[in-house]
Amino acid sequence: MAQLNMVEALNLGLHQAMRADERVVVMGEDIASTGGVFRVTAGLKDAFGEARVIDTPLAESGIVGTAIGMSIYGLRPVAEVQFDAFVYPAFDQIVVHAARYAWRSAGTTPASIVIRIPFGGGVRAPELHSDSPEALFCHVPGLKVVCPTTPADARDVLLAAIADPDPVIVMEPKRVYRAGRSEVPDEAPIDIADADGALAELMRARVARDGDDLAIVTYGATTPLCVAAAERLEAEHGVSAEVLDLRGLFPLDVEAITEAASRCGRALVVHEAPRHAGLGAEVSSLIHERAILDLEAPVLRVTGFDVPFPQFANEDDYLPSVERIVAGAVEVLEF
Amino acid sequence: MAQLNMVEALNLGLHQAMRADERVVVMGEDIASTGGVFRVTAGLKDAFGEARVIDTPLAESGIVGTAIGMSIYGLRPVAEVQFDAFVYPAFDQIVVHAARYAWRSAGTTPASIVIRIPFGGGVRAPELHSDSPEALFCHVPGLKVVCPTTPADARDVLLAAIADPDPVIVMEPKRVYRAGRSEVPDEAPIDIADADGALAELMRARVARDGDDLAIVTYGATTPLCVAAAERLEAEHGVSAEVLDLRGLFPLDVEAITEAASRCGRALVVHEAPRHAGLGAEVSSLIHERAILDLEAPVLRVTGFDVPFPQFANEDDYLPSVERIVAGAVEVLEF
Amino acid sequence: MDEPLRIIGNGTDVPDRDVPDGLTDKDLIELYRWLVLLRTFDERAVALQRQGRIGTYPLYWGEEGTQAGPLYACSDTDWVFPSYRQCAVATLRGAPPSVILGWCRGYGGPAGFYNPRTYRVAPICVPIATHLPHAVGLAWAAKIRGEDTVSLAWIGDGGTSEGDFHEALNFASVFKTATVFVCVNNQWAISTPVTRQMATATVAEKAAAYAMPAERVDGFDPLACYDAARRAVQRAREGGGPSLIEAFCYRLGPHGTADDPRLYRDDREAERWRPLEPVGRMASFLARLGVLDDATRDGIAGEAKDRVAAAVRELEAIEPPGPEVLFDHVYAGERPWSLEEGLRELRALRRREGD
Amino acid sequence: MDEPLRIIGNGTDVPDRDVPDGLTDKDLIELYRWLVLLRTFDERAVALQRQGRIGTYPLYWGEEGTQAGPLYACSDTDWVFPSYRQCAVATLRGAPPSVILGWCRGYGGPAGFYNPRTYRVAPICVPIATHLPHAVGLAWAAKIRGEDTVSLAWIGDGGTSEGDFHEALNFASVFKTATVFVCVNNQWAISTPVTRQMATATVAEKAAAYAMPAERVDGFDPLACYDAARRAVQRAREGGGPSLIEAFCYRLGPHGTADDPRLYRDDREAERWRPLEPVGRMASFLARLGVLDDATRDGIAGEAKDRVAAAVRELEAIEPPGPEVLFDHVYAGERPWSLEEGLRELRALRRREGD
Ligand SMILES: Cc1ncc(C[n+]2csc(CCOP(=O)(O)OP(=O)(O)O)c2C)c(N)n1
Ligand SMILES: Cc1ncc(C[n+]2csc(CCOP(=O)(O)OP(=O)(O)O)c2C)c(N)n1
Ligand SMILES: [Mg+2]
Ligand SMILES: [Mg+2]
Repeated sequence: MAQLNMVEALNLGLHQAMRADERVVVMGEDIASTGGVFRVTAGLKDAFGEARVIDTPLAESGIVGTAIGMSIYGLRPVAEVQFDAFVYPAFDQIVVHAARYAWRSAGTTPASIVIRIPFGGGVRAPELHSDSPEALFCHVPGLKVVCPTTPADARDVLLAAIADPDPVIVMEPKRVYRAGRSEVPDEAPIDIADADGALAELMRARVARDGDDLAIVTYGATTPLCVAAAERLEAEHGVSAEVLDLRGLFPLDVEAITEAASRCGRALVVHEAPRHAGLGAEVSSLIHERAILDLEAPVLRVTGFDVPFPQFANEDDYLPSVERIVAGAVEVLEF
Repeated sequence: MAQLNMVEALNLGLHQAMRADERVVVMGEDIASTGGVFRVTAGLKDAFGEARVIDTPLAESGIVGTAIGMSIYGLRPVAEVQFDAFVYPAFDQIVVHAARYAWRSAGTTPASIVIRIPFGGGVRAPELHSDSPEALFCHVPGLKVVCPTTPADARDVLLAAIADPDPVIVMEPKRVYRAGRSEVPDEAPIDIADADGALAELMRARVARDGDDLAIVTYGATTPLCVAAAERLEAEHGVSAEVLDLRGLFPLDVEAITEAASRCGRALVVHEAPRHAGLGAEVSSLIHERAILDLEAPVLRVTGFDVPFPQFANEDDYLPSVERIVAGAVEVLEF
Repeated sequence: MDEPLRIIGNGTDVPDRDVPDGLTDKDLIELYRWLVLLRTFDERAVALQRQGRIGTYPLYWGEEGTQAGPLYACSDTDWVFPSYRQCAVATLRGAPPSVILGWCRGYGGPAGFYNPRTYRVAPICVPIATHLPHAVGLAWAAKIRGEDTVSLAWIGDGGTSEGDFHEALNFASVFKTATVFVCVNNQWAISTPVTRQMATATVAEKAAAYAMPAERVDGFDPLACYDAARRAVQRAREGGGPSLIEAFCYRLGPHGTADDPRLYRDDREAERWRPLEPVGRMASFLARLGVLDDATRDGIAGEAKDRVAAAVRELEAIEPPGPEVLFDHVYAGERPWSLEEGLRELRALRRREGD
Repeated sequence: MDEPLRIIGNGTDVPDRDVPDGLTDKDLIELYRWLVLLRTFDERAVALQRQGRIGTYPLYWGEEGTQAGPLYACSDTDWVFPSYRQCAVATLRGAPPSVILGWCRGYGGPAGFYNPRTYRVAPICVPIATHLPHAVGLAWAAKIRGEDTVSLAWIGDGGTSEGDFHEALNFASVFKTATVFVCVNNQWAISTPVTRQMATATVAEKAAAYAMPAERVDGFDPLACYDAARRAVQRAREGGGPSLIEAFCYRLGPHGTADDPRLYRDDREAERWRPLEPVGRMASFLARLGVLDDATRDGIAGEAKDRVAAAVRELEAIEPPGPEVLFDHVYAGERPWSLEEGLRELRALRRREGD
């Protein structure tokens, strides 16, 4: 059992997947020779050769499009998008093909690809290196969207996503990449050749902190902040807040969400993406639709603002902070 | 005052805009020689010449990208995307440039472009000719998104969008295009050279039908269906339902929405796009956040399902019908 | 600009050239059979559309040679990637024509979509140029696996303007994938003439940007289409990388059944090209060669008619997909709950409406 | 493959060529001044980054000639479109260098973004190749208005792989817009060598796909860059349409300050190219011509240093943008309510936190 950060855990997962299954290839911009700008793919080229670990030309639509073609032939490509906002040139391929290939082939030929997207802010990066586009994918039927938050989840989710027959977008919160180490079991828990259902299990929400008075629903880089906010709520307000780390973004773990909201009677949704038509709106709607009689207050949202992700000198003003989360929680609690 | 359908009204608007202002150019695939696959741009080339009415090569990113360049130089391009799902190749240009040019130039140089998108199903079209991608644009800060439902609104919205300094996506419900004629005043109500604020006014929600017991919030092609459902609710259930035709999709007319929901105590949101992370989620969240104490039931949603828009033989199974809207309304009413 | 390769002459002043390497008389007849099947299907589909029995249909009248020729140059294990314009090409690999008609009737599920892996024919691709990267990825995958599968994809002259065209050709040339790009330059993209689509006089010239071999052929000549593809497929299979073939022809019909070309072009231009159409031309050529007698010709015509007629009967016999089809096959794995709920909602409504 | 055009020799075995048409001694000095300003800014910015006073910085050390040369070939009314690699080019049109440094420090609003219309320099473009269609659209707009404004855009070798590169060059050639594309082929896209980016030996060859004139120049030779651009700009202004210039050079430094090239290339290769770098080379050339004496040279160096030092002082003097900057300029028109609400929320929080 090793102590790994998320980058190391993802790297371990890729090594394990490529070792276990010849169908797995890894591709993207600068992922082979350098091991990727975040080093998630480090060592793979040396271990598995450049036929299977591929530095591609600089063309995101081409990357996702050729990955789809590979999967039709039976490979299991894992494509990296270098940074969040560079997925938009590939948006067409994702929406009109990755998401519809199973459907368009009467279920026979899904686009069994994984698209890894390091996403989100907080790393003082230039423009268009800090977007959170996950809600866009969650509105496109045919995709699965997942966002691991812990190193162990990251490794397991990656393996399960590769095993899954459907196209999976793995949103990797880059702010968490090197934020800390935790235990990742050495053994790969998933046999890629025989693990169709594994992803569903890993897309169930994870209770990041127990609590009874307020359910805080979140995912990715805001998860540790929500836990910190919960600690502060406990210390300063005597409130016991549960933190749900969603993991699955589509499909959402609607049962866990509703159960927590119902039990607590109050809920808050937190994410980094802009608020308008973001995933928080879906979570909030689901709770109200299913559990309004259990609620003592409306579900509120603490999110990024409805503005382009700012230049990095002001990113802290944009990002949900522990303070903002506490303030949102207090608003729900005092309703 | 002429009786026009929506196609004719849009066509009138384009003629009026091009006549009034030399900066206006119209561009897209097959829009000049044929007048467009829906004939919205018919007659423009003869009237204004092919320098300003431009058949472009088949490349949506190129179309939106060059339109942005034109606007930097001071023109006011109106770009047509031939069908909804063909906007995805241009998604990158829309998100990383159209939406951010004002921001990236400290407010000095907005991308003053209009993108017209005939959208939605119900016209027995082949795959990828029936999408409803509006929620994607509503999640991207920097854009304005508007959806007219009546011929008169369509003409006026188009003029106001052209006059507006910000990039405006005009979602044109193609099922409404020729669904009926109504009065459109001959005079252009908007002076393009001096009408910055006109669009905001036209993005206020329109009361398509008065009512007190239930607020049905919708836009585009489902608006007439909601009105029909309201009639049926009145006749069969003695319920008086108000129908709000949103018009503005971003920004939403939050005041009108909340006011109607509060007054009626019950609300239903209806749209054709898939439900998950759709615009209905945003509307529902806004109402719950702002008016939960006035509600006697949760806000529910009647929407397209979370599936790719089906092959057309089954499109009626996908599309919200009067029956489904009534059923949703009854669920809200009987809560 | 090179004259496009032409093998079939006109029986008078334009001489025939030799039958391409590797084609026996049996092959010639089989290829003719393909052309006739495509033609028969196309004409019948247009008729069905006029009767309102299928939806808008992207007829390909006159382009049969650009489809059958290159396909005939492929091995059965090679993959082909049609656009909407090659909608019926899977029938030449054994897919039931009724499924293509089902697709045209707006059926989803198995009534409208075939299994690509059964026929090594990708699904009909509606969004322009987006299938080209798939063809590249597929051949690339074969290469990674050490297999010599070739992929072949069709694209229109208009399609060359899309970014995906460029990205696909670039990837193919960088990774030397065994991919053959067949650009059917019928000189029109709906109402847009090819002269407004590109500044080059030919599509073939574009291959220079990818250091890729290219060839222009008479797109109305099935044997020329075959021959260029044969060479390209062979080169690809031997590790020589991708090629671009420009099948130069003319869109003889409207863009689709909903299109009215009189809005943007002169009918007489199409009339001038019409005598070059491939099916009659191939028949005359084979007659000149002494390979096709009237009886065989009629037999082939009859066979095709019967097969298409049977397909129409099958189409009419198929139960139209029920509402469940919306939720089927969206995911290969288990249906997510939100689809399950949608299905339940739809079923409940149906029950209530007594439908 | 043509040898790239070279005007500046090496003072020994490679002879100098004539000074390009239209360049007076004054011009030569002014162009040199530009090179030095760019160099000085670049070196200072790298130092600031090392000190943590700005964020990641995309240094362009060695590529000054590919920037100053083509820009010098433009009229003041022409528009230029930089990528991130030409981040400081607006300073040559009068934009305050402090704003570029502000941009590097992550400032938004006027502290980090200049007004493109003031300088006819588009905003620094981060997403690869996406600014090329803008350059085309701008020149096209000028043409529609009957004006002869030229647009010039920079792109890297890696950028040629993107679909937008293709779509832009295609639109430009079809509509004969007055656009000059300068591809700085520094042979690397982060860790990806140009040989893995394209199958062609040169970028210039790609122009054939657009029937567009192309020229290869020594990218380390500011006068060669100038001269090719001058001809292209003139042709464009006279209605001759777009051109592609390949400025062939080598990325002498890392991709950016966060990059470690030792992971993927041999330092010695860069060392071999280094003697060709443009600033020293231009100085020697001007000295050989007798145009630049030591005093002038030192004066220019001092001036640049002062200007950049002043910019650094300005940068440090600027009040960092407050949180309002998030909500400013998102829309040119009135702020939508959801932004207003966000701003109110942020202000309330700030007040509460006493911040
Ligand atoms: C991405 C995309 N944009 C637009 C369309 C609409 N459309 C369908 S066919 C067509 C013209 C295609 O012309 P060409 O590539 O020459 O092929 P042809 O129709 O001549 O076979 C257009 C614009 C589409 N299907 N996909
Ligand atoms: C659309 C997009 N994808 C990826 C990136 C990340 N990225 C930044 S620079 C770069 C390499 C660019 O290489 P090249 O075009 O040769 O220009 P150079 O850096 O050499 O000036 C990459 C991949 C980006 N900025 N935009
Ligand atoms: Mg065509
Ligand atoms: Mg480079």
